[in-house]
Amino acid sequence: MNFDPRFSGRKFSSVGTRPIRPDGVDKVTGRARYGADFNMAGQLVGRVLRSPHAHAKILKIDTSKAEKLAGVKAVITAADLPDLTDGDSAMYDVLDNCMARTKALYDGHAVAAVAAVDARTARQALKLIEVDYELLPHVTDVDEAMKHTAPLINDTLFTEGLEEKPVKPSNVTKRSQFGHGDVHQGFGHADFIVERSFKTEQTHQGYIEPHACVASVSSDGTADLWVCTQGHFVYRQHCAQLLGLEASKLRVTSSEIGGGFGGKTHVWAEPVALALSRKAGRPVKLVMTRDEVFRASGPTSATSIDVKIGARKDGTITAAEATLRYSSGPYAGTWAEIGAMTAFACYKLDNVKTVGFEVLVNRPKTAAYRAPSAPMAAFAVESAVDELAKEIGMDPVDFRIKNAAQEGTRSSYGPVYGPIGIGPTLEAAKTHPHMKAPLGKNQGRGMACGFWFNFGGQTCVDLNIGMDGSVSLAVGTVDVGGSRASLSLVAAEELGIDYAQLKAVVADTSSLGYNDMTDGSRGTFSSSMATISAARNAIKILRDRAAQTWDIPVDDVVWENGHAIAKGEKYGNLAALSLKEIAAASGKTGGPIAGHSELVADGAGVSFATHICDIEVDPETGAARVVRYTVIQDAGKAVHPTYVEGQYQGGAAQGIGWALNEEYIYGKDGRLQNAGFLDYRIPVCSDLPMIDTQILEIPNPNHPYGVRGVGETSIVPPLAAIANAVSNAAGVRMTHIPMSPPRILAAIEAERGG
Amino acid sequence: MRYIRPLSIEDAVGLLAGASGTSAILAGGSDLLVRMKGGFVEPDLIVDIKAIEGLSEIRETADGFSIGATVPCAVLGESSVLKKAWPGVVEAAKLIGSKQVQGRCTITGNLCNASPAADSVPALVAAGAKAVVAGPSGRRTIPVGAVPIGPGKTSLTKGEIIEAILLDSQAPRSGDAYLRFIPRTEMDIAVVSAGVNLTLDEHGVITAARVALGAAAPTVLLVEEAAEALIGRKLDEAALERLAKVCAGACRPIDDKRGTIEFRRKVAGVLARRATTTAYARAGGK
Amino acid sequence: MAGVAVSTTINGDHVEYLCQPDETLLDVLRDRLGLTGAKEGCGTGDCGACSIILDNRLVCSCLVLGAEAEGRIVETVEGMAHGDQLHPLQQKFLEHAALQCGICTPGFLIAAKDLLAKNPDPTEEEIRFGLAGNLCRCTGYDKIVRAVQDAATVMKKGV
Amino acid sequence: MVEVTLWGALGQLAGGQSKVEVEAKDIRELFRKLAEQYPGIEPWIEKGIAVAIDGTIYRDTWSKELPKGAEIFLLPRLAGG
Repeated sequence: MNFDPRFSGRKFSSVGTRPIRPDGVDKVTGRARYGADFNMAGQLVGRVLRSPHAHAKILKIDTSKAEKLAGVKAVITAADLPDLTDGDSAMYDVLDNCMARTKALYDGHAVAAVAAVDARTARQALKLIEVDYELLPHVTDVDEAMKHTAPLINDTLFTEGLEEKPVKPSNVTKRSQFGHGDVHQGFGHADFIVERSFKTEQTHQGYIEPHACVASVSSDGTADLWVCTQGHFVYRQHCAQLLGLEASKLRVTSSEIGGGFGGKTHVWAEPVALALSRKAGRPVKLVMTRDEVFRASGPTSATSIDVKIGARKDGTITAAEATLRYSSGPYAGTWAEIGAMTAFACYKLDNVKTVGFEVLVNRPKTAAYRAPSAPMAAFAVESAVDELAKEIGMDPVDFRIKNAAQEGTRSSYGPVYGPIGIGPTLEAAKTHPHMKAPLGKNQGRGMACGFWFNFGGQTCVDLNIGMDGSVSLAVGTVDVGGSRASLSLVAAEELGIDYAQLKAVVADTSSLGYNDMTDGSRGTFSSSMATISAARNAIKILRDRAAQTWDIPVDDVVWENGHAIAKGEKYGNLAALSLKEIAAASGKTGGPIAGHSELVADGAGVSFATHICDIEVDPETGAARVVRYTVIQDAGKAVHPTYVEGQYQGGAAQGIGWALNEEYIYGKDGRLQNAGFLDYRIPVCSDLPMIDTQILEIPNPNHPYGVRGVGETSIVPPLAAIANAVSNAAGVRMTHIPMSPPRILAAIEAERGG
Repeated sequence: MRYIRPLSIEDAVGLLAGASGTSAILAGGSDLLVRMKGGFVEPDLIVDIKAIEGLSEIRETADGFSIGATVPCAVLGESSVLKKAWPGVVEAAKLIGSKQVQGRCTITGNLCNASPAADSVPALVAAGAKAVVAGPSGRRTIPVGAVPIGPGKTSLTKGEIIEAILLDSQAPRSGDAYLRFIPRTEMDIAVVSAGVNLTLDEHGVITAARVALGAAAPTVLLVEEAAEALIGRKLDEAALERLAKVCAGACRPIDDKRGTIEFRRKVAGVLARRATTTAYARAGGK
Repeated sequence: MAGVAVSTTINGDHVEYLCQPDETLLDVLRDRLGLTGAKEGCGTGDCGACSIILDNRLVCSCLVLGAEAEGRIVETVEGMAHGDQLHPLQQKFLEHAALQCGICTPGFLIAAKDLLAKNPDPTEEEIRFGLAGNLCRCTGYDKIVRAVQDAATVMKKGV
Repeated sequence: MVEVTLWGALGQLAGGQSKVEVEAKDIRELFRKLAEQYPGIEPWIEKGIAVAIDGTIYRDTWSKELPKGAEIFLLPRLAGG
């Protein structure tokens, strides 16, 4: 209680070191258990039947033949998942997405599911389910979907956020607007104006581990769910609500997670597995195939963005404006809103206006993907910024430095910034050796900046001290990339003990209080705050036990370097008591020693990055190769710098894939053409160079150690940085992501007039 | 479903010829298992031909090489004699899939899968390779180019198995090369590709040429006009320009998720040109 | 559908199992033998997470039938360490933090082991192309390549 | 009395004002009073509104005090990846 989260500027002994992660050995020996690595006695195999149509009314589903097949133990449809959402439209959408109710809204939308004794039987059973569809016209393109003539995906939705209430339903579910000043006036003061339209295609988070779970529902209303997720507490809430279970009777255990990047913040198969188990009376294991992962989980928005920026001759931006249209799948979303908030967040602008439109399309329900919505907005804005710098005749870094936001700047999304890192990352870029390295033939250099908010949220930590003085740390934020190591470092720092004395685990939902998901770059930020708080609570008890042992007032006992020390001349003879000694005596001083913390980790520090890259373009084929890549990002404080570098490199690599090759390709029939890793082309090892990183540490004033989140910002600049580099290498401005070879070659040919 | 591993080619042919339902030949399995996984095929009989003696060998014959049907592509890359004689064929084989896939996949399987984008096929066609087909009525040897007759379709009849691929000894002053275009650096299916085999005279004048394009038509395309553009000439800029133009013109590609018609045409010309330059150098041309 | 009886060697141990004719070796390893180190990321040979070594050849176990393992020698990630002694690649992956989520790690370790067995002194480019059949979505490959380089150095010294 | 800036859509629900004055000591009281004054805003509060106080964004700490003269900015509650 009374935890003070303010930055204290202490010196560190554990934080900032690079020990081996506690879950490491299990992961290199194959012992670590991921979603699909868990089994229960008597478990059945679950499989989902999915719509092959982009948009169709479900007239009838006949499951009778499938039910009669030997070995089939349960067949379910939407009827087995009745609507218990009680007017909660967001949850209703989740329910409908898990199992289509009246309409199939995209290729891959679940319409029925079976549980059978083995995979072969389950597959056969799916073939025996007869679904009568009435095909409806579909729309998959975001610009097409906005037209008045486009097929309506949901005729109960009217555009929110318009001055006048619309009379007709629309695929545009919401308009949002941000900004300040007067852009019209601002453009009037500009000597140069750049105005361009951009498009980005839909991408998938591309985690290597498909969604997997084992669900076991008992007839007494208790249930267990083993699942790979970014947030098992949130999954518990959602599944309990959708299934009509009591949350506390549903124990959710998060397995090791094989990547999420936002894609495992959302239930898809889990309620289905629970419903199958409930009906069959046996545990059900449900693992998505890769094809299902692409067709029915994830993806991010496809976008269409117009940007206009004006500046004076001296390089001062006078006005900036953007219109952003983001697809949200067939359900209402808030993705364009986020894009509109982040678009100009790097800059100090007197006149700025952004407008976002959320657009329904017949594609899978959009899910968060690492700094969701920000990379596309940054692509459009940073491309235009580069072009404007060129028109003015300024170096792109200098131009950005001149206009960079700083402490006290009113952000483009509203609030005034505290201490922030955009300026320092730009200054670091300016002096980075990469900037001065010579370029080869057909090579171009590009740079770009990126912003992400970072989140906090509800967080719990238990810290239990064993009788032998070893410490177990139970956290509730899923470890997606080494957070158990960083949280152990934080606990070691607070307690003043060795990292090796600690073991961190991710607790299940029955063993710890509620935690928000590991999303919004909050894992280490939030759980380290709770860990610090829990450790400090444990220290209070440790001091109290030492005071008891010495029979002195607790106020005279301080905690230093893992020991209780009696403070004051009069206690000169008392030898310090180590944590181990106090723990050993704990049975006789009041019982087990533990520290707990339940808090809301608010006050996350915003984060900025600047990326530099060199690209070589083959002018005859349009092939683009990344020659060199540098990431500079503010971490606030890097708790485990190696894993911070890993986040920087991983985000950059995902951004590179998005920029160059990754995209959802739909046929005219509205079916996804490339639902596999063969044709959904994420970068392979030989596609990339080493990715250099530079960690800046501008402390977050709202965290005791100054930690900001680091997970997401690194994916924001790459699209633009690469677009700028390709444009410099090929001599033509690229406006459509991904810049696949056919698009680059076509742009080069068009420029040549060929 | 049955899985059978016969020990002789006669047994294998007999099993396939006598099978009542769908049957499939399993060598490397890198196409078959993918199709089974996707539910595109559910064979009643799988005939694994890897235990058949001789099928897993690369033999040097009086005429050249005989590459058994079950030799994984990785093994082709480990044969220094083959690599020396037919570097283009080997580099094509070594481009199929990943290292993992190369440990399993075979050029015979690549041919029989009959994908227009098969990597090894244009190189084999350019090299003038032949396929030895064993069947219920005995053996026949046919040009490799005669095997695929459309996407996913071959000219093989029920009970027939390709036993081996034959490559002649490379003629003096000859060289071959294969290039494909893929968006990434590895792991992709060819968007378009070109295999080239050239023979020169003592003065570096091209006396024989075979240029084959992949993913440019429903089946591999042997471009006669491309050969005509090269034969009787040294490899000058004009010949290369003409070659690229002819190859681009010969393409009958489609628009799909991997590339556009326009892109495939242009890049076919570029690749033909680049592969020809490599083959010319390998043949000793300067 | 009649099962196929298979007798094989896995990580040095003699193993017998019965499998369905269309069952992949990956499914046999994971579901019948409890060897869940090899992962299914795609089931189509495009991600390498299920990599194993079969008779000294690196393969995707999702593209091998369980029936095909008869009489052959299978090596999986579970067999890489000797007792409590990690393989140098395993140790270097830990030291370099060459894993974040770790789902691709068993496949990378097996592929890297095969790579170094065939080429003990690879260049960065050889490592990158040698491991191109293994997808990693977390790391951007940087630390993986460095871990393999470091392991190669250690293994050459025979440390 | 604190001055609260509303973002576009919320402003419309407050009769087209982008700034409103509210007598509130903390976020909880602010939300209560906003809902009283502008009932249209209540469902938005239910869905989640974040409050930026002098630039620091609070999503859940409803007990957070609103210091005198602080800049109070309401923002949509966002999703992360």
